[in-house]
This record gives sequence, structure tokens and C-alpha cells, in this order.
Amino acid sequence: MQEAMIRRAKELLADGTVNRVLGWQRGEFVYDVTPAVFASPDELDASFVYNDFCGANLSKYLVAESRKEGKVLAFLKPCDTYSLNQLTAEHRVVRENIYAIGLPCEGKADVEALKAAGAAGITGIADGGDTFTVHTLYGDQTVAKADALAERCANCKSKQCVTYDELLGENGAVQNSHRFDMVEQLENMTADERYAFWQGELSRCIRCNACRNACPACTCEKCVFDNPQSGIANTAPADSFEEKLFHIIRAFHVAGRCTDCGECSRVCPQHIPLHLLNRKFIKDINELYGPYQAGADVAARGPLTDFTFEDCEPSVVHERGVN
Amino acid sequence: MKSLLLKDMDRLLAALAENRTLYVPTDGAGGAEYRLYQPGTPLSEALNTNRSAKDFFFPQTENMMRFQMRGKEIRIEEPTRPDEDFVVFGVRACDARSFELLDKVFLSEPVDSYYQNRRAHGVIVTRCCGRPEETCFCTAFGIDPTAPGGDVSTWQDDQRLYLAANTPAGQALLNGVAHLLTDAPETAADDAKAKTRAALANLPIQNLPLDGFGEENLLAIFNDPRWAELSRACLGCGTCTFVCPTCQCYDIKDFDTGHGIQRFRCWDSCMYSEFTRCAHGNPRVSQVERFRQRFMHKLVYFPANNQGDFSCVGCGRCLQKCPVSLNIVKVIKALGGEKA
Amino acid sequence: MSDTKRLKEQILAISGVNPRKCMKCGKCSGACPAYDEMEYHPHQFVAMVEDGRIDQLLASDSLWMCLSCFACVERCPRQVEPAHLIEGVRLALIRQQNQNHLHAEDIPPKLNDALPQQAIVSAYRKYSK
Amino acid sequence: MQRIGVFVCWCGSNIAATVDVKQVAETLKSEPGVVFAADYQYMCSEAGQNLIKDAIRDHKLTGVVICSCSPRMHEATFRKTAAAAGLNPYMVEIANIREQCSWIHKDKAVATEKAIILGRAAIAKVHLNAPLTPGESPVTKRALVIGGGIAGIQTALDIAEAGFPVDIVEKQPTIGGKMAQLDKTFPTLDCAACILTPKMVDAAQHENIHIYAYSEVEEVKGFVGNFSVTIRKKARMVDPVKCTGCGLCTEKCPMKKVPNEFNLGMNNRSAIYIPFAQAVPKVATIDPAYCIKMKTGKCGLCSTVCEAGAIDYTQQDELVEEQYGAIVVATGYNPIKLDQFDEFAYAQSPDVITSLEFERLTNAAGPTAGTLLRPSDGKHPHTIVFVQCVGSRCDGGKGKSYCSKICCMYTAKHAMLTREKYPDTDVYVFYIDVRTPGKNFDEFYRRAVEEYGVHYIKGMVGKVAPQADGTLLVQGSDLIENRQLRLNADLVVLAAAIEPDASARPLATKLTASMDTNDFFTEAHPKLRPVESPTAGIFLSGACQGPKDIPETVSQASAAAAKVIGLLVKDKLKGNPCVAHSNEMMCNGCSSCEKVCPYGAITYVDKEFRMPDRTTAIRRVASVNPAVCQGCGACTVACPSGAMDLNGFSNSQIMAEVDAICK
Amino acid sequence: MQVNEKEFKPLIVAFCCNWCSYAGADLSGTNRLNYPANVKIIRVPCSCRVNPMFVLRAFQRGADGVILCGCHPGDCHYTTGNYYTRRRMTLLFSMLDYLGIERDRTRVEWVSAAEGAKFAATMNDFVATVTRLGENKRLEDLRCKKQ
Repeated sequence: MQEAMIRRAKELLADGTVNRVLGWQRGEFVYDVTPAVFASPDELDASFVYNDFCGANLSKYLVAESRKEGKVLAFLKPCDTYSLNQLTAEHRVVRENIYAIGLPCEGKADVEALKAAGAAGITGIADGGDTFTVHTLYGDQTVAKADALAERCANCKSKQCVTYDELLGENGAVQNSHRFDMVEQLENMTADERYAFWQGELSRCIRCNACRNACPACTCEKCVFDNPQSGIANTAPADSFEEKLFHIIRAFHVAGRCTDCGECSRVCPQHIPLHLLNRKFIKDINELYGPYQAGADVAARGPLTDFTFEDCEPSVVHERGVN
Repeated sequence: MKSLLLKDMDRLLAALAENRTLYVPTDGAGGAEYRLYQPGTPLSEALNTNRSAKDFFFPQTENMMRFQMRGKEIRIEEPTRPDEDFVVFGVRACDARSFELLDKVFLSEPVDSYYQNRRAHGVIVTRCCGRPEETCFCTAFGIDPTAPGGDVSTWQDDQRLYLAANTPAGQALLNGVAHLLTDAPETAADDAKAKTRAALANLPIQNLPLDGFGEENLLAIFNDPRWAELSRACLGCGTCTFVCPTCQCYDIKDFDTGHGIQRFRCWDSCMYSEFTRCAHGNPRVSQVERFRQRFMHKLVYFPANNQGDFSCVGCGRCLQKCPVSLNIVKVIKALGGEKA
Repeated sequence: MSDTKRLKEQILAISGVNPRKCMKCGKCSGACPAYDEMEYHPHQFVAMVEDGRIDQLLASDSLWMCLSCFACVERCPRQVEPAHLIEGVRLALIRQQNQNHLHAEDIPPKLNDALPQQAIVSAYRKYSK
Repeated sequence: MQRIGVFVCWCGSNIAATVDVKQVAETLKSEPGVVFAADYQYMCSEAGQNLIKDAIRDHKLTGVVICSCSPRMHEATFRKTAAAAGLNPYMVEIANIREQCSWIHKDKAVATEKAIILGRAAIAKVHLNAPLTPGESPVTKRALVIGGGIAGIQTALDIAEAGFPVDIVEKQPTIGGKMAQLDKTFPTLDCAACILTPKMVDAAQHENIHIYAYSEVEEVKGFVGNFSVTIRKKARMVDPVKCTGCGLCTEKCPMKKVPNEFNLGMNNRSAIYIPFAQAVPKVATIDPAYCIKMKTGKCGLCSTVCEAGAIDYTQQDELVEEQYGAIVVATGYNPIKLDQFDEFAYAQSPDVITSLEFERLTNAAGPTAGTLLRPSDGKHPHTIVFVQCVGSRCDGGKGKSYCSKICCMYTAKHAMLTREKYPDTDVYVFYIDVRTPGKNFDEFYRRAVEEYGVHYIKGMVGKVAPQADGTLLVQGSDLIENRQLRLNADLVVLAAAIEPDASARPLATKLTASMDTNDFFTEAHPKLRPVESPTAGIFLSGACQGPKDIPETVSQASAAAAKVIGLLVKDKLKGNPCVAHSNEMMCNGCSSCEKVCPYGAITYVDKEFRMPDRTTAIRRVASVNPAVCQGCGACTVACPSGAMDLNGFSNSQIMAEVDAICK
Repeated sequence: MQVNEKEFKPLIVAFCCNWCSYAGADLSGTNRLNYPANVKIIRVPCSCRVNPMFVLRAFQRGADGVILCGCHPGDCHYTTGNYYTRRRMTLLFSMLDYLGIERDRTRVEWVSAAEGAKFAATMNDFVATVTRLGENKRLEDLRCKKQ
């Protein structure tokens, strides 16, 4: 795949379709790849990489990149194409300045999962088809790829690229995923249990803003939490209320816009399952207002900028069975 | 040097916790963290905690004072300073070194009395790394993980824990639990140290080119065009800053509680757009400048002011945590070569 | 509190009726099939309870002429429910006497073909308590 | 820092009896920013207002907090006061310590404490107030009247007479409304058609009036002075310009078995029809539900006979969009359905009829050509029972809790006319109360009793039972005689309650005009602004606002016209300055706000900005049209970055109030 | 510590839309219908002006319950505002519930300008409900507690 991508990128650079390429750059190790912009075939040859650890959602970089001179080639995974559509719908990117190449995706690996499987001191990772052979300072280890999948990929919502100018390989299909299972499990707990669960999770928050800054839906010119005029600006969880405020408001601001790409949980240094907040809103929206997938359709009206006369009352929350 | 059978570890911790608050690294849902010692909970075997040990002396938020308003009068209240003695057990050499770097900042004039107070009440027990990982590069900054420092250093082999006091405070701590410890020769931990040294020799990140970061190259590095490229992917989050043991920037904020003003300080990050914002605006307006600031500070400004000590201890947390895998090693490798 | 007042409150509590809702339209009496048998008529029941002229009511046979057909309840535009009030007066009287007139098992022998079905059902409802 | 003055009103004893006003003033005086505090008996009085004005000048106040009655009552008053003293009127905030404090609490300590907290919240808000200046918007000098009954006609005529163009939208093929169906009118007994039809013709011929008959309001956009209304002209299948109203088609139409709604279904009409002889416009209409041509494609007889060539079977509904400065609602009423009132056997016997049906039975243009005949057998009725309050003053679900107001008088009219025309009939009227306030009304009712010998019986009918001999057994109580009456009647006439027309509710939604629980339009103030809806630019005429007889309807119609004229003579309207505005530096240009704006007040522009990183960028940013924005604030919450905020109710102001209340 | 229900007076913040519910609150005052003094009303132009931030802010600052009152759906002075409120608050309340925060601390009620009695009854009922729940602990900010 990597070779095909480099080849195609060079062609598009050569024929003038694009003047730069948004992809991933090789790092110190197999897994620490970095999103990067490549302007020449030489740069591509030098460090362009595409492997199982290219999990970052590149669409957010297009907010800035698509406003620059000339067209940018962007390699996008199915997840990233949903985000691009959503950003297009919100006029956050200039779609005409993007040449999107959709990539097939069978799920990305999570290096944390490898480490959790006991691989310490990773010096190399060899792709063995269904397995990874992990070379470490303390010996080799084999881990099934399925066990190393990121959570969001294990519960993949769609392998379909929903917007692209060209596809590399076959387009996938929307998946019948179990992504709401954990949300449902939480819903079925008692309020006390839910409170204990979230208190435990959110109390770890260090307000590093990685979730927000990685989120393709959080592209505000100025976030309310950074804006002293907003009245709720803060940079530290000075009280446990602040953690909740930040995460509730953030989830609310992206409600109906979040494509469930899972970047928030991927980047959280404290491993807080933030996607469970967004998925709660997605699940509620699906159940109360009809199925909706943000980013699936550029022309769709988001559920929070829409209504029907017959919408349920907020008391529906109070009438739910489990307390 | 003292020693203790590993099976008696919990007895030792329980004894330490008797007279002082004891913090130990344990595993939890989000990874290893320093937590209040709970009898029976095993120590984490993770190389490092998610957050560094700097929190004990420089917590993320710290109350500084309160203002009370009665009608149109204002009254100021000093906060009660924490005065309990505590022990942090299991600090790695890198984090232990970070305290020395923080001391240079907070204990030089004007002394930061909040930090000083916490420092005075804390005893640090370090732990020699058993299995350093690929992200480790403390040796690049002259840190020897086999001599982890702190008030008490410890080493460990398959059977025993070896302890040696480095300071009077450390000695006092060991005296308090002397009944659990047996004497051991000074060479008792040598095997453990040798094992660690062998592992260190295989680390992929070594021999970083730090020579070029001298003060004389300040402007050349500052103006290096590669910053733009190096920082291009930076999301501007504060993860690197907040997990870093040596980042020391903070903001002071007033919070109106409804019945008074709480003045507190909290960590700030030079990666943030609001960092050091003042009346005229923000001196560093783009992410390139913010990114450059962080590394210029660690690699150039700090050593220039502190006898050449870099403000990095090579703990590797930023390598592990950066959402887009940017880190100080990539910067050093790109810019650290000898300047003309 | 006078006895009459207490009795009135008891009746209102039993029946759940608010006689003040009555606008004296007389539709209840206009609909009542037992009107001619009564000395006091449904709309008067309501007024008499409200006025506290309950002794008069208790002494009258009219009380027992109501068939509990609930035509008045159905027709009343103000939902005053005179039949429920009448029932309340009857119960108050029975309670005053501190006993039931009849036991449920005493009723079957007393039945005859001329009794309206509604009256029988009503009797069961009342006396089987 | 603001210099704030606090003014605590006693409202006589309304506030002062429950709230320690001195303590409120004293306590609030020590709040930060407060430089003056006073209490006074009636702040809204001239002396009270002078107190405020003097304080504003003497203490150089920049903000004013009035602790008084609801801002819905006197906010406007105090804003004017401030303006008179040179302070921007939007620097005034009201703490509602009457309706929301002194009137609901009994304990003085509790009420005083609450009043102080409400005062603090207002002070906290004023600290963040900024002077606002209202924008101006032009007025479209044209009015729309919805409904072409006597109310709509009168309103339209009055407005037209003042020189402003008016359009009438009437959903029926003709204007005229209910009054056209009436025979005589009380209390003068003049013929309804005789006084109505000239007005209909006036309306049709007036140069300033345009009638959209057989049309409905489809959509309303805009705001006071600038409404844009889409009108659906329903397809008549007849070209109204070509049709001469000769009526030949209606005679030749082979489909003659269509229930005639004008006569309440008591006789039939043809599928192509003109509702009645004096219809305006006098244009035929094809009823597509019955027309053989429309249903089967065969026939076309009307088209053949029409010499004007006016028939057009291909005609489609047409949508026209018109601009108006004001809209008058005159949608009228209908009698309620009586199917649920089994006791009166309305559904069982054709000889139990409603009063409106009675009107048609006595009208010369009605199904019996004006001779009163029983619907069942066409015989002359000898005993007629009128029942009042059928479904009116009815607490349960079947009827309406209100008094329908007009029934007492028209029943007296019916009884009187019957006795006059047919002296051999016995006429009984069962009533609960006879309500006849009004000029010459009670005299009219007494004449029915005294001169015409109508039997008025105080009591209600309990049951009407059709008998085998064709009569109706009416059983009711005579409360005064304390007896139960049983009458054998030939005809029973029910005075059915009246209710707002069914089209009113959806119309109210389109107009954003509020309604009460009975679907009558709500007036802006029940006493002082009775012909205006709370929604600016919407006016109320006739029975859509509440049950009304003709004189009252006409008065209100003219009153509404006067209000409309008062609006249309203005060239510009001062807007509400409490509108949304976008902080362009924070705007993402994401369109969320635009999507939730009910007024289309938000547009987007690409603008060049100097960005914080000192580069220049072209960004798409929201721009609010202050003349169109009504200040609801929906956009402010839709905006994730908080770029959209609302003047007068800003995020920071509301949060300051929250903080002050929760202290 | 046991919370004495009789002693505990919950603080309720009620956001009322200017056109219906605020007028309804005024009407309940005009009709002298009582409800507890610990209900404090904040006037907003429309229920759709209420940002979830305000709701959380109230809890942070010490409110024990937050209620939004607006025009009945279909009656919004601004045509559609309360339809957005309905969706927004449904989702917000659901999220609070999901986080284990007592769902009975939040409520939306439609109160027209004519429903003074409903306003008073709603407030009485809401105060009773929140009183039973006791002090807001799960969405409190310790810094804002009175000391």
C-alpha cells in the first residue's frame, strides 16, 4: 500500500494536480509516525510511511492546509473521510482545494495494546499478516493483530470512504458494529455505579486538551475554554466539577457533529474512554431522532439544528427504566 | 547498605506509612500513577507513571490565597500550608533528577515558598530501573539509573530489595524502619546494577547530539527554518508539558467562588495559545513559535542560565504520549548538531 | 366545628363532590328518572348539602329514591356528580347509625323482578362493604 | 466599574407589606458598584420617576436597578425615565420583587431575603450591560386581513378608507362569513343580508382592497412592518376574470346531490356552484370531490354551456407571495359539533337542530324558502323547544368551559320571530341564566317574554327522546316551579357553543401568535391592548379572539383597523436592540446559527481578517441583520465557539445572574 | 451526616422565557399562588437562549435543581425556539443521567402565559422532588460551597 501511495502521490505532484501531499512521516520507531506534508518526490522517498500505526485522523489538518495556495493531496482512511465531509458541511475546509484519496482500512493497531500485552522496550514490529512480531529489548513476542487493534477499530462503524476524488483499492462497507455495547452497559448500571465509573475516569483528566485539539469536530477559531470572555475558560481541573464541565460541554458542542472517529480516546494520555461520552449522544440521537451518522452526507441537517413537531419531551430521560 | 526480602516489601511500606503519608506507584485503569499507599496493593512494575513525580512538590493546581469581600471591604486570607510529612517511594532516576532541576527554578531567589514548603516535607525513595524501555534516554543527560539518587536509593534483584540512604532525611527514614532491614555489603546491589547497565547499552536512543545547543548558537537555532517543519503536526495540546517532569510554567488565576475570590496557580503550557497572554496580546502568535519556545527553553535557555544543565531528564513520557508523535528527541536529532 | 358542619365535610369527603361547582342549571333534575318520587330533587340535594340543611335531607325518603343510574353524573355540565353526593349522604347516615342496613347475603331473598338492575348493583356496591 | 443606582418600590403595600423595602435598599447599597439606593411608595408615579431622574443626574449613574413589579409591566416605563435623564434606556434592569416575590410569599423575612437576592442578580447584570441603540426598519404600507367575514370586511374597509392597500384572504369561495348565513340580527331585527351585502360589495369595489377568495395563508415570514406572506390560491377550475357569475353552469351541472354547506347540508347544490346569490366575488367554483369531469374525465357540461369560456379543468393551486406591514386575524368561529350530546338526540333526530340551522330554516334564501318547516316531514311545527348553553359553560371534555355569549340573544330573537310569524306555536326556552348585557339587549329579551309570550323556563333539559309519533319528548326541570317538565315538541333547537375556526391553530403557528387553551387568540393585554396579539404586527378582529356578537365584532374590527393604520402611517419602525451579534474573530462560519434562525436573519460573508498570528486570511463569518433578528437566542446556543451572543441577554450577563442567585 | 429534609431548602434556578413562562410566573403572583422562595427566576427571551453552560453553571454555583420553562411546543413566540430547547435539553439531561447525576435535578416544563396555576404547581412539585434528593453533591464545585 505504502508503495502504491508514494507512486500515486508522485504522479499527482508531477502532473500538477496537487502541489503537496498530506500523509505520515516515519519516526524513531515503527509506531511513532507523525502527520506531515510532503512537497517533493524526494521528501516522499525519504520519510513517507504508511503502516498499521497510521491512526491519526488527517482531516483536521485540512482545515489549515486547504486554505493554502494550491491543491493538497490527502490520504484519508474511511474514518477520516467522514470527518472531511462534516468539515465540508460546516465550511471549515475548502473542499475544492483537496484531492482526497480514499484508503481501504482494516483497522489500525494501538501500540498501547501491544505494551499491555507485555511488550516492553519495543525496538521493531514486523508485520506477519494476522500477527505482529514485536522485537523488544528483552526478546521477541508475537501478538495477534486482532488483539492489538485500537478500540475504535475493533468496533469499526464503517470501512466505507464517503468522500474521495480517487480510491486506492476497493471501497468497504458500513459495518454492523457493537460500538454502543459499552454505552448500553453503562446505561444499565445504577446511577450510583455510573457516577462512580465516571468519577473514576474523569478524575484522571489533566486538562491537557489533547482530546479537543485532536478532534476534527473541535476546530473552533477560539474554544470557549480558551476564551477568557466566555466565563468558563480554564486550563486546569481545579475542582472535579471542572473536569465534568469540560467534558460535558465538549461532548455537547460536538453532539450531532461527532463522526465517532475515536481520536479523543486514542490521544488521551490518561486513557479516559472519552468516546463513550460522544457515543452516548450518538446513541441517544439515533434512538430519539432517528439514525444519523455525522459526515455520511454533506447535505444532511444535523440533529441539533433540526427538530420535528413530534420530538420526545426531555422527560423521556426521567421515564427511563433503570435509575 | 540495607536489604529486605521482596516478600516483606509490603511490611516495609506499611511501616513507612505508619508515621507519614506514603505514595507509591500502582497500576490502575489509566496506567501507573502515584497513589496513596493502600496495604496489600502491589507496586507497579511499569517503568514510569503516566504523570511525573513533580506533582508532589508542584501540584497541577495549588491554592495561594483567598480574598473575602464584605460589602465594599476586602479581606485577604492566607491558605493553610500543607504541613504533613510524606514519602514518595519508587521514584525513577529521571524523575529524581527533575527535582534538582525544579529546585534551581523554585528555590533560587525569589524562593517559591509553596514549593519550598512541600519540598521540606517530602522524602524521596528512588528505585533503580530494571527494564529500561526504548523511549528512555536519560543517559544522554548524564543520569545514571543505577545510581537513582533521592534521599534513599533502592535496587532490586530476584530476591531482595537493597536500600541506601543518601541524605540525613533518608537515613532518618531508614532508621525508622530499621527493625525490618538487614545489613548488606555495599556491593550487594552490583548484580542488579550490572543488569540494568547491560540493558541501557542496547537502548535505541543514545548519544544524542546535544553539543550544538550552546548559548553561542542561541540565535542560529532560534532562527533555524526547520522549526516550521518540526512543529507542523503539533496540535497545540499540553500533553507533553503536563506529563513532563521538568516543565514548570504556571498561571495564576482568580476564581470567584460566590463568597470570595480563590487565587490559585495551575500548570500552564507554552503550547497553549493563551500562554503568557498579556494586555497587548500573545507574544508567540503561531504554533511554530510556541513549539520552538518549549524546546528552546529546555535545550538552550535553561542550560544557558543553569551551568549547562538541560531541562530534560530523558524520561521518555513525551515520546509515549504525544498524540502525533512529536518529541524532544526528534528536535535534538534535527537541530543538535555542532553549529558552525 | 358544629355537628352539621362536620357532617357536611364527612359527606363531601366520602363523595369527593364539590357542591360549589354547581351553577344551578337543573340539568340533573331534568334528567332524573326518579324525579317524581322525590321530595327533594338532585339539584336540591346539592344545594342542601352546601347550605348545611342536611338533617332535612336525612329525614327525607328522597334519599332512598335515587336509583344511582348516574344520569345526573353523566349530564352535569359542571361535573358536580349529584349521584355521588347522594351516595355520600346515604353512607354518612349509615355510619351515623353505626351499622349497615343489610348484609350482602341478606339481599338475594329480598330481590323482586320489578327492581331495576341498576338499583340491585348499587345495593351490592353499598351494602357489601 | 458602573455607578449603579438602586430604586426599591413599595408599590403601596403590594410590595412593602411583605418585603422590608428599607432593608432591601440598605443592603443593596453596599453591593459593589452601587452608589445610590432609595425606596419610594410608587416608583412608577411621576414623583417616583423624578426621583430616578434626579438620582441619575446627581449621582452620575451609569446603571439603574429598579426593584419593583414585573418588567413585563413597567420595564418600558423605566427605560423611558432613564432616557429622559440622559441615560441609555438599556442600562436599566428590573428586579421583579412583586409578582415573583411579595405576592407569592407570606413571611416577611423570607420575602425580604429573596428580594435582596433578586436585586443582587439585577445589579450583577447591570454591571455587564452596555448601552444599546435600536435599529430601524422600513414599513411596508400594506395590510393583510385573514378572514372575510364581517370582522375582516370591516377591518379591510376601514384600513382601505385610510388610504392603505389591504388584501383579504378568505378560504371560502365568497366573503361574507357567518353573518351571510344569518336571517335577522338582534336587537333591531334588521335583515343580516341587507346590512352585510352592501359592505361586501364595498369591499369588492374598493380600489384599495384586493380579495383573495378561495385562498389560504400558506407561509408567513418576516416581522412587524415587513411580513412576507405566501398565499395559496386554491384552484376553482373557473377563471374568476372571465366568469360573469351568470349561474348557467350551476343550473346545467348534472351532479346536483352535493350537500350545500351554506345551508348546513339541509339541502343540496350542484358540483359547480356559487354559494349564494350575493356571493362576492360572484364566481362559480367546481367542487372537485363531486365534479364528474374531475372524477371520471367525462362530462364537461359546464364548460360547454359557459359562454364566457371561464371553465378550466386544468387549473392548479397557485402560490403568490405578497409583502405586508401588518396582519389582521379575523378567522371567526363555528358552532361546535353536537354529536357527543346524546341526551339531546341531535344525531338521532333530524328535528333536533342547531340555532344556525334554524337561521337557515327561517331565511328566505334557505332550504325552505323562509317557511319554518320540520326537516323530517316538512310539516309546520307547533311546539318548539329552545335549549340554551348546549356545550357552553361545560366543565367536562364534551363542551367548552366558557359562556358563548351570543346564544341568549339569538335564542330570544328566534323565539320572538317564531311567535311573530307563527302565533299558533308554543315556544319554550330552557335557560340556566339569561345574560343580556348590552344596549337594548335586556329590553329585547323582555319583549320576547312580555309581548310575544315565549315561555322561559329556568332549568336545563335533561333528555330529548324521539317518540313513535314523530314528536320529541323533552324532559327538563323547571327549577322555579320545582317540577320536572315533560313536553312533546315538534322541533328542538340547540344553542350550540361556539369555538374558534379550526384553521386558527395552524395559522397561529405560522404567525407565531399565541393562543389560549381554547384556541382563541391571546391579546397583548386583556384590557389595555385587546385588539393586538403579543406578536408585534399581528392584530385581532372579531370572534377569533373570543365569542362576540356583530356589534362588538364590528367595533373590534374598526379598532384593529385603527391600530393597523397607526402602524402603517409610520415610515420606519424602531427595532428591538436586543438582537444577536457575531464576534467575527471567533466565528467558525459553520452555519449552525443560520440553520436554527427562524427569521433568516443570519447570512455569511467572506471577509479578510488579520489573524492573531499576524497573517491575513479570508474567512467565512456570520453576519446578523439586526432589523430581521428578533432576539430569541437560538443561534447563541447553536454556536459552539460562543461567537454568537445576544445583546441584553449575553452569556456573561445570564451567568452573572446565575452566580448572584446562587451566592 | 443525615440531611434533615425539613431543614434542607434546595436552591432552584428557573430559566423562564419572557413570553410565556415568565408571564405565567407573573400570573401565579397576580393570583397569589404560593411556591417556595428558594425558587429564583432568571428571565431569558426564549427557552432556546439557555445554554447548557448556564445549567451547569447553576449547579456549580450551588443550585440543587435547575428547571427550564418555555412556551408550549408550537406556541413559541419565535416559532421554533422551544423545539431546539427540547432536543438540546433532552440530550443534556440524558448525558447528566449517564454520568450518574440525579436526573430529577433537571426538568423542562412548558408553561404558557395563562398557566399561573401550573407554574406554581410545577415549582412546588419540583422543589419537593429536589428536596427529597437532598443537596447537590455530584455536580458541585467544592470551592463554591459556603464555609
